[in-house]
Parts: sequence; structure tokens; C-alpha cells
Amino acid sequence: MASDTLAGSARTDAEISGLDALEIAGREKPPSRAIRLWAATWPKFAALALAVAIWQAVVWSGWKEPWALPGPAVVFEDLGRYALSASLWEGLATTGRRALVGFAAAVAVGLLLGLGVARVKVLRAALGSMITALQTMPSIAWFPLAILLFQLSEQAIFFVVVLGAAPSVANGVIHGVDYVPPLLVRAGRNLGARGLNLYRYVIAPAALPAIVAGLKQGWAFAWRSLMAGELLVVIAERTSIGAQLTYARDFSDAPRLMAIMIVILVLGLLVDTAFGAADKAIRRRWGVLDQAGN
Amino acid sequence: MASDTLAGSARTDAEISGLDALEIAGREKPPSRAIRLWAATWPKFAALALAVAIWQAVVWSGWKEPWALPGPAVVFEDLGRYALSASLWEGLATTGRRALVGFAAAVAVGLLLGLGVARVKVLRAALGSMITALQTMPSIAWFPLAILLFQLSEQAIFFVVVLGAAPSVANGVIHGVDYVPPLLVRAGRNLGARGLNLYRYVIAPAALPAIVAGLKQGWAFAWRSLMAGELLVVIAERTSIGAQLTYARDFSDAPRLMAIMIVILVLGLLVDTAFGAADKAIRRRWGVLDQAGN
Amino acid sequence: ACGDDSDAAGDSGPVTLRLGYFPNITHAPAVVGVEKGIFKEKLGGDVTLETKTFNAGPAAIEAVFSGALDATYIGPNPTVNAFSKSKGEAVRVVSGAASGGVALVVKPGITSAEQLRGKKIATPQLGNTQDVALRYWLKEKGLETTKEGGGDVKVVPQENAQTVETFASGAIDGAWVPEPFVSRLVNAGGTVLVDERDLWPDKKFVITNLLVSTKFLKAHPDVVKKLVEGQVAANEFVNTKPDEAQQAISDHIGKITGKPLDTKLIKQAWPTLEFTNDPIASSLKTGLDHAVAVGLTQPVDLDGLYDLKYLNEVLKAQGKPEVTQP
Amino acid sequence: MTSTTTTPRSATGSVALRGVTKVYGQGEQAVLALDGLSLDVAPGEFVCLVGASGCGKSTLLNLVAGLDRVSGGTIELGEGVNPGLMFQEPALFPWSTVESNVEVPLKLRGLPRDQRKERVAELLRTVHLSEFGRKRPHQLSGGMRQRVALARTLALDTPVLLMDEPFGALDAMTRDILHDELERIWSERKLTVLFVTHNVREAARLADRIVLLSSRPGRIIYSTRVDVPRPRRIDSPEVSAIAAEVTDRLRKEVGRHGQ
Amino acid sequence: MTSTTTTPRSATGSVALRGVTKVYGQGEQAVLALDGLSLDVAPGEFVCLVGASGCGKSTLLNLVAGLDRVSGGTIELGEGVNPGLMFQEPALFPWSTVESNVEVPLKLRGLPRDQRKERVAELLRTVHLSEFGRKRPHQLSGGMRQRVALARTLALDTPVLLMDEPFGALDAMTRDILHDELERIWSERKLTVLFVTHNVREAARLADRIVLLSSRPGRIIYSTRVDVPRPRRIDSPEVSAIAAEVTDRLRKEVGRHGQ
Ligand SMILES: Nc1ncnc2c1ncn2[C@@H]1O[C@H](COP(=O)(O)OP(=O)(O)OP(=O)(O)O)[C@@H](O)[C@H]1O
Ligand SMILES: Nc1ncnc2c1ncn2[C@@H]1O[C@H](COP(=O)(O)OP(=O)(O)OP(=O)(O)O)[C@@H](O)[C@H]1O
Ligand SMILES: [Mg+2]
Ligand SMILES: [Mg+2]
Repeated sequence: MASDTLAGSARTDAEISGLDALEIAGREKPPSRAIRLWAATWPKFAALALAVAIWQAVVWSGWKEPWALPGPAVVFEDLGRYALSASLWEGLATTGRRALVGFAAAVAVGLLLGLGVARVKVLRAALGSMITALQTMPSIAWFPLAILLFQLSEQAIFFVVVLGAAPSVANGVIHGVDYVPPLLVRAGRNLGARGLNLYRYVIAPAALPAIVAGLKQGWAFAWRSLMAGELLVVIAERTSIGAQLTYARDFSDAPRLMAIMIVILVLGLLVDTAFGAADKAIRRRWGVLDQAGN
Repeated sequence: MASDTLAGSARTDAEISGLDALEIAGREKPPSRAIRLWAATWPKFAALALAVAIWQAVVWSGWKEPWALPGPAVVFEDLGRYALSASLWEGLATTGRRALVGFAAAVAVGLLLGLGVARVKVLRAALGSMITALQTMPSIAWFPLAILLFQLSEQAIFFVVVLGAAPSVANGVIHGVDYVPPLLVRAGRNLGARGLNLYRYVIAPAALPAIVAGLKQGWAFAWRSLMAGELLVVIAERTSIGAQLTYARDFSDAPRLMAIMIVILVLGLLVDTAFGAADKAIRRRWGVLDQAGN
Repeated sequence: ACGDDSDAAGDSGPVTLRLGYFPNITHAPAVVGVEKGIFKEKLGGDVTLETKTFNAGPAAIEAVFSGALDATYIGPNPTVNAFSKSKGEAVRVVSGAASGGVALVVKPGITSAEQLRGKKIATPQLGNTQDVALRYWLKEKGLETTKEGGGDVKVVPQENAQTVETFASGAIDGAWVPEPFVSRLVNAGGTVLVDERDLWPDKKFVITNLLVSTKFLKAHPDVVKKLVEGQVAANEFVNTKPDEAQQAISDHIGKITGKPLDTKLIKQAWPTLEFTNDPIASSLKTGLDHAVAVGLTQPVDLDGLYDLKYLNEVLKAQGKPEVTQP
Repeated sequence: MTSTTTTPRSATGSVALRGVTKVYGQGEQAVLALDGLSLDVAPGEFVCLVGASGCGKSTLLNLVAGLDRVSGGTIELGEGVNPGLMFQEPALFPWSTVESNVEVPLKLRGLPRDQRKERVAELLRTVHLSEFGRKRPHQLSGGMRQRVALARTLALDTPVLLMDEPFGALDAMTRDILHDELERIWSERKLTVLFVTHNVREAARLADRIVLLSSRPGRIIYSTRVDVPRPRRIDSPEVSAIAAEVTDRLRKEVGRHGQ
Repeated sequence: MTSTTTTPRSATGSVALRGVTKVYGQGEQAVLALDGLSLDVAPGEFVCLVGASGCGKSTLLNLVAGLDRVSGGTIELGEGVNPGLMFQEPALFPWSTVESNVEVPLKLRGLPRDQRKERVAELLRTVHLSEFGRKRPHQLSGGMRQRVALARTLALDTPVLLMDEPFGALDAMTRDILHDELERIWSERKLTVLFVTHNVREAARLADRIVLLSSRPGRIIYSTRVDVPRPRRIDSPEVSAIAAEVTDRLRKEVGRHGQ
């Protein structure tokens, strides 16, 4: 292993605090791909194992009756049964499709709204504060309007999802655009980028990190709104994760409820991994990746 | 009025597209404080007036029965009655207190979690993706756990609020820390900032814009979670905005429902104004204010 | 948690009874009992009463399961769920509270079951009593339904509040719902096609009963007895002074929701309800059989759900007819 | 502050400033950066601006480029002229590679893809960075970034070039080479150049005329033609003589200001 | 790449590089920035580094400052020495005023408030920016920012100063003044200075020793003592002579590389 400045000089060692040591450790080049993969994986498994262990310990302590707090064994058994049943996969298909369509619509609306508000003064004065206000409106408040507008169709669900997620996306865009370094905007203008081209070549890429962050928050809003909205319309012959979640609760079926929670967490993890990969790619391009230590 | 380069040269005029014209208009110094205030206010009122006008037009068109979609007059009348009743103010007091306490707790948890995950490699590998996954978990999934842990106390509500909002705040922090310009981190380290001092003098202020954006998203999550959580349990005849909202819906009381929605929007507007002021102050300091045109 | 701290079945010392209910017309005895101080009076000075209101059954059951609640007024479905999910351990029904108050409301012009073919009918929740009742009734009329909402008649489970919205907007053609939603649908232009009372022997079926946690029952049987006394007294009040009871309900709802419930609506719904101390165990059993018949659940063993000893003691002391323990 | 509106002139490449005033901020905080500055640059002229730190040179270039508004006075440019400005900082787009950075103005002009590639390669050759086309700005040294910025500005192909200390971060040799390149391009394309530098020899090496600005507020206090025939060498005695004279003037100005 | 571990030396202010190698990136993308560079700087010595653009000067300073890890070799500093680095870019904190920027290292050293204020005022006077204490970085000109960065680095009060083209954005006069200031501080405090510059005259004006780096990968190809007695003047014949010689060497190196 290469020695280095910091190790070679006693004063630095003495001064390094705990966090710093971790940061510096993070900056060291990992010797191989396998070790890198392992370094990224073991903490996840450790965290998982720890969580399950604590859960099991609490259950064994007899703190609550098993029907109030079922143990991991019961839940994973139910999860297994759930995974083998058609209802999970049909539910995933329905909910997944709705999530994608709804999120796509929300992103489209949010991007347009965000760009408009961020760059057009009148719109900002008129709607700027409204965006956060809309964001705080709980989904159920929109249900009556959704039904008025779309009856019991899937559009009603999309309506709720878009109203839930678009403000979040828009806020991400506005934040990103607001913090584009003025020097880069000037550079872009001087290079001949006006109007839409300025967005395309300067503002959009400069705001991209914040936009991705906004999309991530927007996804969370979309998903939560969807879980609520799927109760709005239970369309014939179509089961959904949101409906199953509520039914599990309605039937006081704690193991199934927790099984569905695990499914939701896993989905969330997958989506976050996608966003994380996008973010990491951006950070690598921008040259801000190294500092965070991964 | 001062003439200027752009006006003085025909080529530029010709090339300016619509959006650009607005941007440039925005950069002109407003002659006085009164006009500035007016410029910030009229679009809001115009938007409001437009919204109410469309609403009234739809109602007059007879598209839906008045009890399904009440007109502005009916709603504002009910809002007036609501504002004069004790229930609004009691509800606001209860809900407002819960929102503040819950949000404060969420911010504390979120900041710690975010900083930890952003800078400690093992934590990031273990929990990084979990944060977004937690964020996507709908509030109702947490209700059974909240009751198990905190019985029917207000803590149960706070639990749901914190679980809803803290991931959002943490994500804001992580995003902010990830994009701190490496040069500034290096400068800080070289000036002798290690460990906590590095956070205090460099990372925290550099990440502040993103953190504020995260707090704003977190507030929206907190408020929505609260609206759901307040139904979890109504403690000792204590009324709350969340309970009132749901009961208005349960009783198909469309005017009251819309009145409460207006209250929520107004609250959201107020909160956004506070966040907006904070953000504007930061942008002024950083020198990125002018470009956005306000 | 006060429920657990006196494990010895002693009756001495201060006890806290945590009672749950919904601010709702079908929970009239509970609301009136709390509002008029009837429970307080019957429980006496040694017992502190803490009340919590809920919006829906699951949270109340979760609260009972977690030990946050000792007793609650609740409908038949959550009762069965709580009993079966805890393998018959967690809860006991100690008294009835209300019967009736459920109807199938349809768009005007629909006058027979046959006309429901191809129509959309709402119920509060998949597999709940009203859902089962609708499906069983349709089955008897020769109309098929499926769990997923297909078949001759499309059953759409949705929240009651939403049912009012969707009925008003014409998205559904009818709904099998409890009060006060029956009245509200009627006010929105619906007509009652079936009053569920007509389908039951003696026109009686349970809509609300009083549930206590087994733990609490074992630890404080005396307190439970006093609670049942309170329930009986509350029903007495409700049945003898309906006007005062209706006003009390309206006021109480106003306190929680910020807007008193229109007494007109309460008055309209009132006659369809019967406030009886009999939990009408047979209707619960029959309802379950129906659920099995329409393929919504597996058979559930309800043995031991009812513990009506205290109720009968109270009734006997007052010289009223006792109810049958199943 | 007085001001007038003007009509554009026809001479492509000419730059005319009339009583240009620039105030930053408002009220007590206000900073008078330029005070009634007038300057005529003929088409094809190479003018070097010299002045103390903070005297308003960058401000002036920003105004001419139309990126800021004058507080008073007017700036006239030839019809349809969009001056190219090379900023004092590289101002590269951190999300793009070196190639893409240089390609942006070509894309914006709508050049077809193969012509763009060709031109980018040529420009990178001019600034001696051919091997670095696929790197990102953060992977370059300070001087390399400056050269990329130069290539990007040259890619604009405008008749008026505004350059703010374009060679400040370069070693003497690389700078010499780029002086030659810039002079070649300038004379080939008959560019008008407004060039800010702190290196008086550089000014004498490149300029047709050297203009000296006073310290805050910026005004022209001295202007001299450089009549040394081209090609010049930066270490030739003629260039040194001119440089010495300008340095002398500058010294007086800064000295005066210091008292 | 060979490497050894070493123990810290005792001499405060000494800097010793032994076979320092630095590789950026991995695999095919890898860039060898420094290749086995060895250099000893005695305590109190003023060394100027000169070299072509992109030859690894900034890399070297970053390594000495402990902000990057060497790929091979060792760097030894006096015990407990934390070298102060003035970056090639100003690297000011955009969220703070000029005063607060300069105050940061003082705060981090735990100086009491009134001493801090005094020291900040003194440092701003040194860089001639007393009036600009309350401005923010974005309100300053390029040269002003550089001077703030200088003040901030000086506030560190360390025995070893690393400076990366610290006066690159300054006009000749301001630079002369700051040369004097830097020389005064250096001799008063007996600092060790490693100073990167492209201005060979500046190097000859300031340095005890001038070190010339080759182009990628960076290696020392020439090193000369400047034996001109102090105080020196930048336009004195002795300084010019040394500058001419170094320029000559540099020219040869760049020329060799160009072929
Ligand atoms: N955005 C701004 N807000 C306030 N003041 C500003 C702003 N930009 C520049 N100034 C002030 O205007 C004056 C001139 O600045 P300018 O950048 O034009 O100087 P310069 O001649 O380019 O200096 P240098 O050679 O150091 O780059 C300075 O005093 C500076 O503080
Ligand atoms: N982060 C990085 N990733 C990859 N390559 C880098 C990185 N930083 C520097 N380099 C490369 O290392 C070499 C040396 O860079 P360095 O910044 O040290 O040069 P320099 O001598 O300071 O040049 P200049 O005088 O232009 O500032 C260059 O070829 C550069 O491309
Ligand atoms: Mg400048
Ligand atoms: Mg460098």
C-alpha cells in the first residue's frame, strides 16, 4: 500500500477526528472491484440483520402479543405465501403501471410549471408560493374534486398523483434554476444561447442535480398519493398494492400488513437505486464525487 | 429611464425571444418600493381572481349540482362562519402546535441522519437507499406501529409525522453535502477546519440552499402526514384541522371541506413565504439573486 | 398502561378505563353516555374514564391490541377480525349497543333486484357486513358477484364518504351502507330499495356492540360490570329521551369535527335504528355463514367471543329480560 | 446620470462607448465602477486595456457584451454584432467535456455535425489541447481551463472579441505561442479586439493602441498607439520601451491614487 | 511505484519530497502528473516553482498541503506543521463577507473576538482592501478576490506557505506592492515559502531558489539559486538577468517537449 502525506506526518494523525478519519478512509482507492462491491453490500446486510434481530428480540421479549406484533418468522412466511400468490404480482402490475404513468405526468407538469415559475417573473409572483401550498394539501382533500372531474376512472387516481407529486418536482426545478451560477448563464448568453437554447445548453444541465433531487422527492409524493388514491377507485377485477395495504389493515392482518410494507420498502429501494445511479453519474461528471467518499 | 446596450442595438432586439424579454425586463431596477410591492402583489391577486372566476363560471354553467360543487359565495360564507367559530382557532392551535413540534423533531432527526449518511461511508452504504424507501411508505402503514409504540398519545402522531418528514429533510441534506464544491472543502480543510468545524464553517453553509429546499419538502410531508395522523386518534375531544377535514368529507359537507382546503392553502402560503424569504436572503448573499429576475 | 398494572384481580385502588367509540349516530349510546356523564356516574369515583374517538375500526382494534384501549364500541366486522386474528384471545363482547340502520339505496327508477344487473353498487369495504349482506342478497336473487368486482352486479367497495360523492356524481347506481349515509344518499336523491332489517328475523341485526379486551376483563371484572351498567343506562336514556339524545349527539360531534351535525339528519336516520343491549349474536354468526357462502372468507369459530354474564346480571337486577348467551 | 438613445451604426466590428457610467448597488452601498467613459474602437483595431485591480475593466467588457446594463451613456456596436467575451474566469460548463464545451457555440450557430467536429479539433489544436478533448473541466489544470475557454470564445467566430486577461494563468512559453496564434487569427479575420491585461509587455506585444484606465471610478487617463511593426517579439527593445512608458504612467496613476 | 513510510522530522518549516509520484485516474484514463519528484526546502527558504501549463505545479502544492494522497513516495513536513495553501482560484466562501472569509482561520485557531477583528483589519490593510470588508466575494473584481484569498492564507500564521500563482490577476503596481509585503512578512516570520508563478521576473524578484519543472510528467529539470541581495527591484538588471536565464531554460524545455 502506498504511504501518504497524512500518515507520514504525525501532526495530522493526532489532529484527525473520528469523522475525518472516516472521510479520509473513504478517499482511498479500493484495490479491486470485488472488494468495492463487498464494501457497498455488507453494510446493507448488516443493517438488515440488525433490524431483524432487534425485531425478533422485541417479539421474544413478549412485549406485545403476537397478533399485535408478529415476529419475523410469521411475517416472512406470509411474505412467501404472498409472493407465490397472484395477488402480489397483479397488484404490482397495476400499481406499478399507475405509478409510472402518474409520475410521468407529474414530471411533465412539474417541469413545465417549475421552469415557467423559475424564469417568468409574473408567474413566480402569481404562483410561486402556491406550489408549496398545493404540496401541503393532503390527497384526501382532492378526492371529491377528482371524482367530480373523472368519475370512477383511473384518471381520478392520476389526478391525485399528479397533484401530489408535480409541486415537488416543480420546487426542485425552481430551486435548481435559482442557484444556477450567474457566471454560467452569462457565458451561455454570450455564446449565443437565448430563450429555449439557454435552457437546453445551460440552465437545464446546471440545474440537473437539483432537478434529480426534486424528482426523487416527487416520486415519494407520487407513491404516497397513489397508495391513498388507489382506494379512491377499486376498478373491477383489478387489485392493487394500495388497496391490499388498506384491506390488510381493515382485517387487522398484521403479518400481511408488514409483508406489504416490506414490498413497498423493496420497491422504494429499487427506485432509490435508480435515482442514486443517476445522481452518481452526474456527480462523477461534475467532479464532486470523490469528496463524499463513495 | 436609462437607455442600455440592448435597447441601443437593433440586432439584439430582433433576436430576443419571448422568454428572454421577460427575463431582461425582470432585471431592470424597479424605480420604487411601492412599485416593487405592487409588482409582487398584483399577479397573486390576478391569479386568485382568475381562479375564483373560473370556479364561479363552472358553477353557473350548472355542470354539477350545487351540493356536489358549491359556488364561491357559499364556500366563502361558510368560511366566514368557520372563521368566527371557535373550532377553527382551536383546531389551528392544536394542529399548529403539533405541526411545529413534529416538524422540529423531524428536522432534528433528518439533519442528523442526513449528515451521518452523507459523510460516513458505512452509514451511506447501509442506510442511503433506505431513506427514500422510508419516504415512500404511506402514513397509514405506520399507524399500527405508532399505536404499538406510543399508545393513543400525541407521540403517536409525532411518530408518523417524523417518519414522514425526516427522510425528506435527510435527502435534502445529503444532496446538499454531495454537491458542496470540492474546492471549498479543500479550502476549509487547509484553513484548519476538521471534523465538526468543517461542517460548521464549510459544509453546512455550502449545503444550506439544498437544506432549505429539503426543509420545504419536509414541511409538506410533515403537514400531509399530520393531516392523516390526526385521524389516528382524537384525544379528549380535542378538535384539529386534520379531523375536521376528514369529518367534513365524511359528512359530505362540500362547502366546509372547501373552506378547510382554503385554510390549508393559506397556511401553506404563509409557510412558503417564510421559506421563500430565507431562500431569498441566501441567494442575495451568494449573489445568485439577480438572474432569476426577482 | 393502566390496564396492565393491577394484574391481581383486585377491585381496590384507582383504575383507569380507556374507552373508544366513533362520533357517529350508530354509536349513539356511547356518545350520549359520554356527553351526559352516564358512564362517569356508573363507574363511580374509583374509576377514571378516558375516552378516545376514532374514525374507523382498524385503528380502534390496533389500540386494543396494543393495550392502549380497554374497551371500545365497534361494528361487527372489526369484532370478528380482532377475535379471529388473535385466535380468540384478545377481545370479548360484553354487550350490544345498536341494531339496524342499514339499507340499499339506489337511483330512483330502480325498483327490483333484476334492474341491478350490470349496475355498480357500492359497499363500505370488501368483506364487511354490508358487503356480505349485499352479495348474499344478490345471490339469493340469482345475481352473481365476484370478489374482484365483476359478475352480474359490480360491487365497488369504497369509503362511505366517497360513496356519497360518487352517488351524487352518478358514478354508482346504489350503495349498501349504514346510517347516517343511508339518509344522506336519500337526501341526494336516492330511494331505499332494501331495508336490511326486513331480511332478518325480528328485524334485528347487530350494527354496534361493546368490546372489551380480555386482559382488562380478567383484571377488572367489576369495572366491566359498571361499564355495562353504564351502557344499559345510556340505552335507556337514548330510548326514553330521543330528543335530548339527538341534541347530545349533534353537540358532541360538533366538538370534535368543528361543526355540529344537523339534527334533522339525525332525526331522519333515527327510526331505522334500534338501540338494544342485545348483541344479537345470531346475526353475527349468520352474517359469517353468508360470507362463507359468497366465498369471501373461511369459516371462523366464534366460540367464546361473547361474555354476557355481566350484562345479564345488570339486566336481571333491573328486572329486564335477559339476553341469550350463545 | 444623463443618457441618450442611439441608433446602431453600420460599420461591422466597430465599438463606440459614449459617456458610459456604471453603478453597482443602490443607496449607500452604491459603487461607481465606471464614470462617463468614452472610447472608440475602429473595426479591425486591437485595443489593450490596462488598469489597476478593481478599476472597472471587467465591468466594461461585460457592458460591451450586453450582459449588464449601463447606468448611463450608450454603447454602440455594428449592426447584428454579438461580441464574444472571454471571461476572467474560465466559466466552462462543468457538466460537459472539453470538446462539448467548445462545441456549444457551433451547435448554437447550427453547424452540421461533421463540420463541428472538424472545427472543434482545429480549435483544440490551436490551444494545444488536442489530447484533452474528452476530459472534463475539473480534470484540467488552471492554465488548461483558460485555454479551453479561449477555444470556446474563438469558436464563436464573431467580428468583435472581448478578452479579459485571457493568458493570465499561462506560462511565458505557452503564452508566446498563443500570442502568435491570436495575432494570426486577428489579422486573418480582421477582428476587432478589446483585450484586458495586467501584463504591460503583453499589451505592447499585441496592441494597436493601449488604453490606461484610472482607479475607481474608471476613466481613460492615457492612451497610446503602438507603432511597432508586426510581427513583434515580446522581448524586443521596441516593445520593452513602450511597456516601460505605460508602466511609468500606470505607476503614477496608482501612486496618485495611493495618496 | 515504490514507496516507503517515514517518520516526521523535527525541523519546523522544512519540506522534503522524496520520489513523489502522482497518478490521476485509473486504467487507460490514468494521467501521470508527477513522476518521482524529489525536492528539499530548508526552513525559511523561499522557493519558486516554474513550469509549463499543466506540468503538475498545483498538484504538487496540493500534495504538500495534505489535500491529496501521493501515489508513491513520501512528503515530510516539520512536526505539527499545517502548511497554508493559497489556491490557484480564490476559493472564497461565497456565503460570507470578505471580513468573515479572512476571519475563518482565526476563529478556527480560537482567537478571541477583539484580537480577530484587529488582525482582520490589519490583513485587509496589507492587501489594500480595507474598504471592502463588508462586501461579498461576488461583488469584487477578480484581482480583489485574489487579494482576499491572500489575506485569508496569511491569517493562518503557519511556518510554511504554499502559494499557487497568488498575484496572477493583479496589475503590475499592486503586484509590486504585494511583493514587498510578502517579502517583509516572510523575513519577519522566517516563513518557508513554495511559490508557483508563471512570471519568471516575479520568481527572480522573490526567490532564494528557482525550480523548473518539466512538462507532463512533472520532474525537476533545473534549479538555480538567486544570489541577488535583498531588497531587490523587479526591474533591476540582476533580476532581469536571472529571469532571462530561466526563461531560456524554460523555452528549451517547452521546445523539446513540443517536438
Ligand atoms: N456585482 C457587483 N456588485 C457590486 N460591486 C461590483 C460588482 N461587480 C464589480 N463590482 C465593483 O466594481 C469595481 C470594478 O470591478 P471590475 O471587476 O470591473 O474590476 P477589474 O478592473 O476587472 O479588476 P481586476 O483587474 O481585479 O479584475 C470593483 O470595485 C468591484 O468591487
Ligand atoms: N482531478 C484530476 N483528474 C485528472 N487529472 C488531473 C486532475 N487534476 C489535474 N490533473 C492533470 O494533472 C496534470 C497537472 O495538473 P496541475 O493542475 O498540477 O498543473 P499545473 O502545473 O498547476 O498547471 P497550470 O499552470 O496550468 O495551473 C494536468 O495534466 C491535469 O490534466
Ligand atoms: Mg476583472
Ligand atoms: Mg495550476
